[in-house]
Amino acid sequence: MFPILSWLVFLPLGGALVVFLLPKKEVGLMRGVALVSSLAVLILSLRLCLGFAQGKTEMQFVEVSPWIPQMNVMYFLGVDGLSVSLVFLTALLGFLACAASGCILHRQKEYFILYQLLMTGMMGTFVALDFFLFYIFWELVLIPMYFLIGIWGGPRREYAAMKFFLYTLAGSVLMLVAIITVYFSATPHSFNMLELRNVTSTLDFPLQIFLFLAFFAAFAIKVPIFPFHTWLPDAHVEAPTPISVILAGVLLKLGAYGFFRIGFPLFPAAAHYFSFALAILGLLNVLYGACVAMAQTDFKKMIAYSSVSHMGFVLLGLAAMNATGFNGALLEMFNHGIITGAMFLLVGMLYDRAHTRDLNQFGGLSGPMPVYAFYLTFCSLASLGLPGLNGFVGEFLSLAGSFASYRILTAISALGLIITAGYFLYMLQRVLFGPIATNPRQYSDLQATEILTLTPLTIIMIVVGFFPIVILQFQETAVQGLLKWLF
Amino acid sequence: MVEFAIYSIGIGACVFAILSVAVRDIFHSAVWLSLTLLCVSGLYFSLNAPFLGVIQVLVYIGGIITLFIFAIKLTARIGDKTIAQTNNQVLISLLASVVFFVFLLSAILRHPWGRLATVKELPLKELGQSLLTNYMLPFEFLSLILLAVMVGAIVIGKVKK
Amino acid sequence: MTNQIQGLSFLFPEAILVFFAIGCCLWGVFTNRSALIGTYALLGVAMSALSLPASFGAGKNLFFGMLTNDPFSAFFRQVILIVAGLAIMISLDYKDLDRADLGEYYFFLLTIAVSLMLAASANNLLMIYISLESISLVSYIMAGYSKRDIFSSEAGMKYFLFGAVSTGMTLYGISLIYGLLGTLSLPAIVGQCSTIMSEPAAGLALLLILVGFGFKCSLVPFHMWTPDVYQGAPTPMAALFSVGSKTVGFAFLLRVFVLTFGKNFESWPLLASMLAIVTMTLGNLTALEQTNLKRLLAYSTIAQAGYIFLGLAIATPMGIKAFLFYLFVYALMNMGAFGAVIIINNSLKSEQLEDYSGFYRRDPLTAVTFAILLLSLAGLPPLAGFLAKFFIIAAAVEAKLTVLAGIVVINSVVAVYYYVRIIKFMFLHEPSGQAAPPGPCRLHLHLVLVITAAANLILGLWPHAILGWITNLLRMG
Amino acid sequence: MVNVAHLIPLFPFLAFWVNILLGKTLHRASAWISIIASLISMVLSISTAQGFLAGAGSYPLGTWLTFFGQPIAFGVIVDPLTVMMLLVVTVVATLIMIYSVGYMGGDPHFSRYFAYMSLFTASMLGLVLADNLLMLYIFWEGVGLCSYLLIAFWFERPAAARAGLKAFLTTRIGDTGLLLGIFLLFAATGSLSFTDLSKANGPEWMLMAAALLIFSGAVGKSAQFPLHVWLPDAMEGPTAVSALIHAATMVAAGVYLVARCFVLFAAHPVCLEVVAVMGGISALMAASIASVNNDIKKVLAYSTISQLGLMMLGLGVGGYSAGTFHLMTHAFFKALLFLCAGSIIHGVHTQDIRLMGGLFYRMKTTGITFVIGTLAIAGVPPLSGFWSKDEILAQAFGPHPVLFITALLTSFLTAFYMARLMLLVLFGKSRSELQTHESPVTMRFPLVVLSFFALFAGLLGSPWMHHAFQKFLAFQVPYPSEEAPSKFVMGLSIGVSLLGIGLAYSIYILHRRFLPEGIRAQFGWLYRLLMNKYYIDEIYEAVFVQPFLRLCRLSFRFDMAAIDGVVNGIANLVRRAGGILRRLQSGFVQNYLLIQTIGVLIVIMTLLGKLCFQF
Amino acid sequence: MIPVHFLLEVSAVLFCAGIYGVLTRRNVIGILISIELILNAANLNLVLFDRYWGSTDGLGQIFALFIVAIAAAGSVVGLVLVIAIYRNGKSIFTDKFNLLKW
Repeated sequence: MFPILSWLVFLPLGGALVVFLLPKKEVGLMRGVALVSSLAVLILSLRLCLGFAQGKTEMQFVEVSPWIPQMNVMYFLGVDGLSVSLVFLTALLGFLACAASGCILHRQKEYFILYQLLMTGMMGTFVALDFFLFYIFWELVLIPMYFLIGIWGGPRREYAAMKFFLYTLAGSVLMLVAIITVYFSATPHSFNMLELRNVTSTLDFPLQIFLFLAFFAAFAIKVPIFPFHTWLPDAHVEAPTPISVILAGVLLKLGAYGFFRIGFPLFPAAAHYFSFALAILGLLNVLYGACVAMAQTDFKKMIAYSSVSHMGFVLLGLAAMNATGFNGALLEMFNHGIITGAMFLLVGMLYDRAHTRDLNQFGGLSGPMPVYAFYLTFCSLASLGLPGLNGFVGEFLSLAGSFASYRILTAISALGLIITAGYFLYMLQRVLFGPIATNPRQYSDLQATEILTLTPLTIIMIVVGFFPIVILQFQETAVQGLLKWLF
Repeated sequence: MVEFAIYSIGIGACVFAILSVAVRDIFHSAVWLSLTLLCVSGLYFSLNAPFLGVIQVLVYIGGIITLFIFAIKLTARIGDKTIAQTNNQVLISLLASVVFFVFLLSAILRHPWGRLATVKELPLKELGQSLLTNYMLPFEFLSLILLAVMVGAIVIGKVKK
Repeated sequence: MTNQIQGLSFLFPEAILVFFAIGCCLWGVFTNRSALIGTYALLGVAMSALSLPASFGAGKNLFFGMLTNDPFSAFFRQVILIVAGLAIMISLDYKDLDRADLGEYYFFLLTIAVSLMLAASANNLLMIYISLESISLVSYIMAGYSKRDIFSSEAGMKYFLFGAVSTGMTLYGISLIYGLLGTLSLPAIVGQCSTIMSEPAAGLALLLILVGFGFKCSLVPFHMWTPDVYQGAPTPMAALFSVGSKTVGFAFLLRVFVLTFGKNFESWPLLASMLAIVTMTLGNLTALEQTNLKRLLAYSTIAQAGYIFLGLAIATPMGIKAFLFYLFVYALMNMGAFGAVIIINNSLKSEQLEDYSGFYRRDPLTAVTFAILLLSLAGLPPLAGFLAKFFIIAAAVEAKLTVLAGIVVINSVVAVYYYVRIIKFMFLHEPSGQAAPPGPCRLHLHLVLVITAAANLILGLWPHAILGWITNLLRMG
Repeated sequence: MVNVAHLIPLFPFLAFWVNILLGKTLHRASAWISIIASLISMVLSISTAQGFLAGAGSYPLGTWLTFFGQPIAFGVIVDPLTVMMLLVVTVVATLIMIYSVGYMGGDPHFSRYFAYMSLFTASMLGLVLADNLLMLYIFWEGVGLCSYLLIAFWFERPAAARAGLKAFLTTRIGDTGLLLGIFLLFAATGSLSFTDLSKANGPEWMLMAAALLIFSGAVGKSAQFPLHVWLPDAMEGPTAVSALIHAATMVAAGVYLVARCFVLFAAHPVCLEVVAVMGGISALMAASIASVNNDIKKVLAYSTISQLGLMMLGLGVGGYSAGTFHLMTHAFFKALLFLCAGSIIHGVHTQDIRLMGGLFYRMKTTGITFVIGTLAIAGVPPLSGFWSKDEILAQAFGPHPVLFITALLTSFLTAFYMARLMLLVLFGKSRSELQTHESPVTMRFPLVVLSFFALFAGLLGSPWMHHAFQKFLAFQVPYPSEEAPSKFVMGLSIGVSLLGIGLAYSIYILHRRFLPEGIRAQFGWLYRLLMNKYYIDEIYEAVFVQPFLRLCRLSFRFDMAAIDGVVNGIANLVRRAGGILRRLQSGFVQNYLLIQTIGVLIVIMTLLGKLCFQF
Repeated sequence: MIPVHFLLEVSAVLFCAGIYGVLTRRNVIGILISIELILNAANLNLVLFDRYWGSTDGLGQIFALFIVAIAAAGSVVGLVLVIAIYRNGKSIFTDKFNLLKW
């Protein structure tokens, strides 16, 4: 059988090698190689989605072979309904962000090498089913990310990169301890994520709690869950546009995915025990993130905090412990990736023209940039959960799911919908409306390439908004399987 | 008789040792050290280890102390009396050594050592024999060390004009 | 007498090294070209390494019990030879040596290697003490080797004073052990020590012995010399101290404290894990604000020693395995890192962190390999340093010492800061001032860097060979 | 041919995409694409209305989502209420689009305007066709979006942008309630379909809470007190937009929602009570404000709020058909009034009625239609407004005396302020040097058509036609009373209308010189209160908006200082610890030795302390 | 009759005196002198215990012998370093040398 998952993971690495071998001057060729390899990844991921059998609970496209036999480490890849849409999301955003990498104007060679390394790390995290492998990919993401922020970022890039690195590392090392504990809890010792749940779910309750919390530390920082979120605005703001897209679109999903793949199935008792706490954290994320986003004057920072707010809905859906909530959370992850990716692209496009992100310095851009205004409005509306666009479906299902479990709490967090609308519209008002700002000439409208990068995302927003079943069908069975295991 | 000798020589060794670390003048210190070493040599004799006693006198007093005095004289200019000879951590060092001493004694003396009646002298021949059988490897190894140190002393000590 | 003859065959690699060492001295009379003498010394190490497997066939107790031919000795001797080879290679292009004394320099290097190898097989406290002193005495000389350099002299003096006192304490402890047991042979002690271990005198003696060993491994609180000496000593020597001496120090700790007294020394796990924790924490914290690279690496080695020591503190089979693996990987990582420091110093004439700005632009190969080594030291996957830490943590978790594991991982996060800070300067900053012309010959250094970095990468993903080797050792030992 | 119903929203939706994507090339042709699309929808609506007799009910088209195991369908419902709404929406929308061709003639964003209008039409049609609450909610938000886009259509005006924001946010508050209501209803009954509402059974409190939450959505959308503040500001948009969205259709969606869920409300009298009271408050409050306002569009906006309140009141007192009937008639005459206002503004380029006057003679068509509209809304028989208002009054009479008086007072005020508006704008002498001209034919044509509806639409529900309209609607809820309406109520209604008109006439025409000022002087505090709209905007600003913004800024500062402060603080603490610890390394070797010695002593003490001192 | 306790006490005194000297002497040569005291303390122990156990191969004595040799070598190394540092820093006071610190 064609090892499609291995290809998905290691194709970018191959691309990185090719770029490595190219002479420094051949910038166009490098970009071409990176584009081709990420396009190939995208096509492969589409092929994966098409070949994915939706009715099956078990892993598909599985690849298993022994790796380090002394430790019983396996090279074990596979996808199920929980991960397949995220794989697609990664491939899509990977491709689009690569296409949007034209704003990288120096040290392109290193950029494309690191970028593809990053792709390998992210893709690997989503498909790895061996804890050891998972952890390696998980951490592998950090190193290229550090450089990508640190070299090509904004003025405070070094601070942001270091903060991101250390903060996320601090969480993941605790996960490492938990992984090892889990490893030793099984006889024979095993890193197999799927089989371990039979062992871990029978562990003592306090131990489960402890292990869950250790995993929680890693995932909570990645998601990020209030109050572990402060790395995010810094990293997002300082990162160059394509990297912000990846950060918000894919990286945050790693944390939430971790809950679905590891946190919940491995420790059902702890999951039940902490579900209300998670819901409260979700509520805080939603409201607090929205409130802080409201107070922003930096465009990118506003989007960054809106990510915090939106990931709160994921948490709410997760905490709901029912099919609707889980579906909503998974869908919201996908949607948030699409929408925020587009938002960061849009911010980047504006920044390229204006060289500022201060919301108060814009105004009236609807005039000189009608196409831009259309896309910005469109994406903002998707983000604030306008029905008919994808953002709504995820939020709706998450809220509905959590409403079934926690009435009052969900009712309070629904206030977040209002605040979200508030800050997005306030942003639109400041950017697009009003009298035209200082120098309209520098605001040329979007170019064809920029439109091309945005259009696929907007199309997905509409399609998923109208036919959420397109995504939901992938995860439905997996969610049912997870729920059956949890109860 | 032997016991008395041991007590008096031992007390002498202690006193000289303390003097050698307590006196100001570095030269005096070297002198007190040589007296201490002499006493230790005496103890070796009274322990029926005359070979060691002789070696002690020869190597230490003959070699090392000479070396020290030589070095003191070489750097004498700065060794003059107006300069403080101790650093500023005398008190705490004193305290630390006294505490150390208390610990040492209280730990060591709790072992039931008993008293040693008489000890037969180990013939020099046997000593030499075990030096070349049982302890041949360290003995040979020591020669390598001495060689290395000699070379090192030459390399670092020599100055090219 | 058969014992003796077998012993001689066992000592064949060491004998080759001595032969080449003296040869180096003689070479030094005729030439002052580093490449010539160094290559000659390297040849000696290579030949010694070739003859090493043959020596494993000798009997177990050699030279009347002075040496043992056990798997650990085999392991350490191999590591030492690798380290010695790498040390010679990074010395080849080291600029700050007095040309006139090059022959002697390699003589000393090989002498230390011999001492280290003997120390690795020493099975008697007498032999252990003598080899310890041997290593130390030559090390003092080497630390002060740049005799016109006040820093080097100061380093040598400090090393000497600190070492002499520490080994003196060890000696006093050994004398007490002798008094308590009447023997210094480790196998004999194993049989007898249970009778005296409850006494404070025995504990005191062991603690005093620990001082000298801890001094070699730079465990806190016996570590104070480390940063000063590493900073002042010639860089290849600092590398050798940081890896070679430490390997032997740990070999002593393993032999004496774990294998000999281990079962009866009840407070060992507590004592050792406390020391390990303090060591890694202090090393990491102090390294955070360092600006001199060699000094920073010195603190880093202190921290690394803490991790390694933790394997010994746990002392389960898994712990020993982790300890050996870590030691091996550590040797590779640190030699490479010091090699990088030498390259950079050759090119920039500086060891200050801020001068490393934009080094990536000047010498990408060095910068990238150095970065890999630093990340490996920091313990990030998929590098070997990660696996090493992974095993240590695993050992702690397996022994139900999860708190220790937690402390290790938190420490490793703190450590990432200063390792990555170096990378930050090299990669993220722009070079300041003009690029110095690259040194005339950096082939060996680059080779060392590439070898160690590649080894770190490969061992991180395919540790099978080393793991199998260590597992076999433990099965036999 | 009922099955064409689901195609009705499709054409305007397509028109939206065509216009938004090809706007630049189409330019002026985009108007006709939108108009044709609405016309097709209208035709389809009519055919649906005809086919309606063949069968009513809901028609699922496909599953949209699975929701707690329940499939939520894309589906349309076809019943009398829908049919009525379809017709109203398509007719009014088509007319207003035709009107807009003239009204928006010179606008640079002409095609964008029509794109939005089409999108609105599509959403509104979808809203009325939706067969379950979730679908309704989706289109509900859709119309809200179009409202936002169209209010802020002239984006260069800061006021327009602000008004759009305000409209969206205020309605969103209600919408969130609606969403929660949907959740609660589903939690209680397990279904969101309208057809299942009548057999809804679940915990009493949940159903009640759900009904009230759904009503909160209606409050937001229909600009009822306390969420009415957005509607007057929404007048910043083009007047045609105000006519379509903020008078005839979208704002009526709230009333439609309550009517749609009437069985749910009817099952819980308390809920109906709430609806009626909120409606009454809104009606009276808005009418009183309208009586003093000087902006032609604002007066109409407050009038809309007031009329919507009246509809709510009608529904609340159990008059399902009464409220719905008034919804329909109001759609026509209010659209007419707005279009007239638009025509006037188009002609005189001001909105301040104090600057107008005597326009009747210069804008004949506009003038006449305006008069018709005014009389219709004022409740002068036999115009449409009279019949529907009378229904509401009749419904309230008897069991709800307070509400009845409220409604009566509202009718009086309505007649008064509408007459005031008409008199000040159309009659008397011109009070400023305004250039005026009659509007083009595309604008006049819709006026004429709408005035026709304003004149005669009411007859459908009049006793003369035996309440045909009410019976038609009674498909779902039986029309309560077959007997002839109370003559007393009818008389009272006519009386207050005439009284209001008369009062206005006497103040503003007969005694124009002194009376307005006199009254103003006498009731200065009342006047100021009304002029400032009961200070509700200011109160909201001070109580909700500013504190909230302050909270946001505070939480940002909290984020920076406290949370990030802790993170950075820990990092700095560690670093500083490193900085302090390295000072331990003093450089003096004897210091090192001392530290080592002390370290050894400490170790000895901790490990052997006990052993050593057991003498 | 040999008083083992007493000799151990003597060696302890020598050892601690050495430690004290090492910690307080500014002059490097003074420290070297103190180190000799420490080594002699150990030597005294070794010879004593050799006699105490009545060893047949003279382990303690031979060890002591080796230590004397090593002490001599150590002194040489120490003095050479003293000379080197004196040459470079014109001082043999330890507290003059703290170029390497922190």
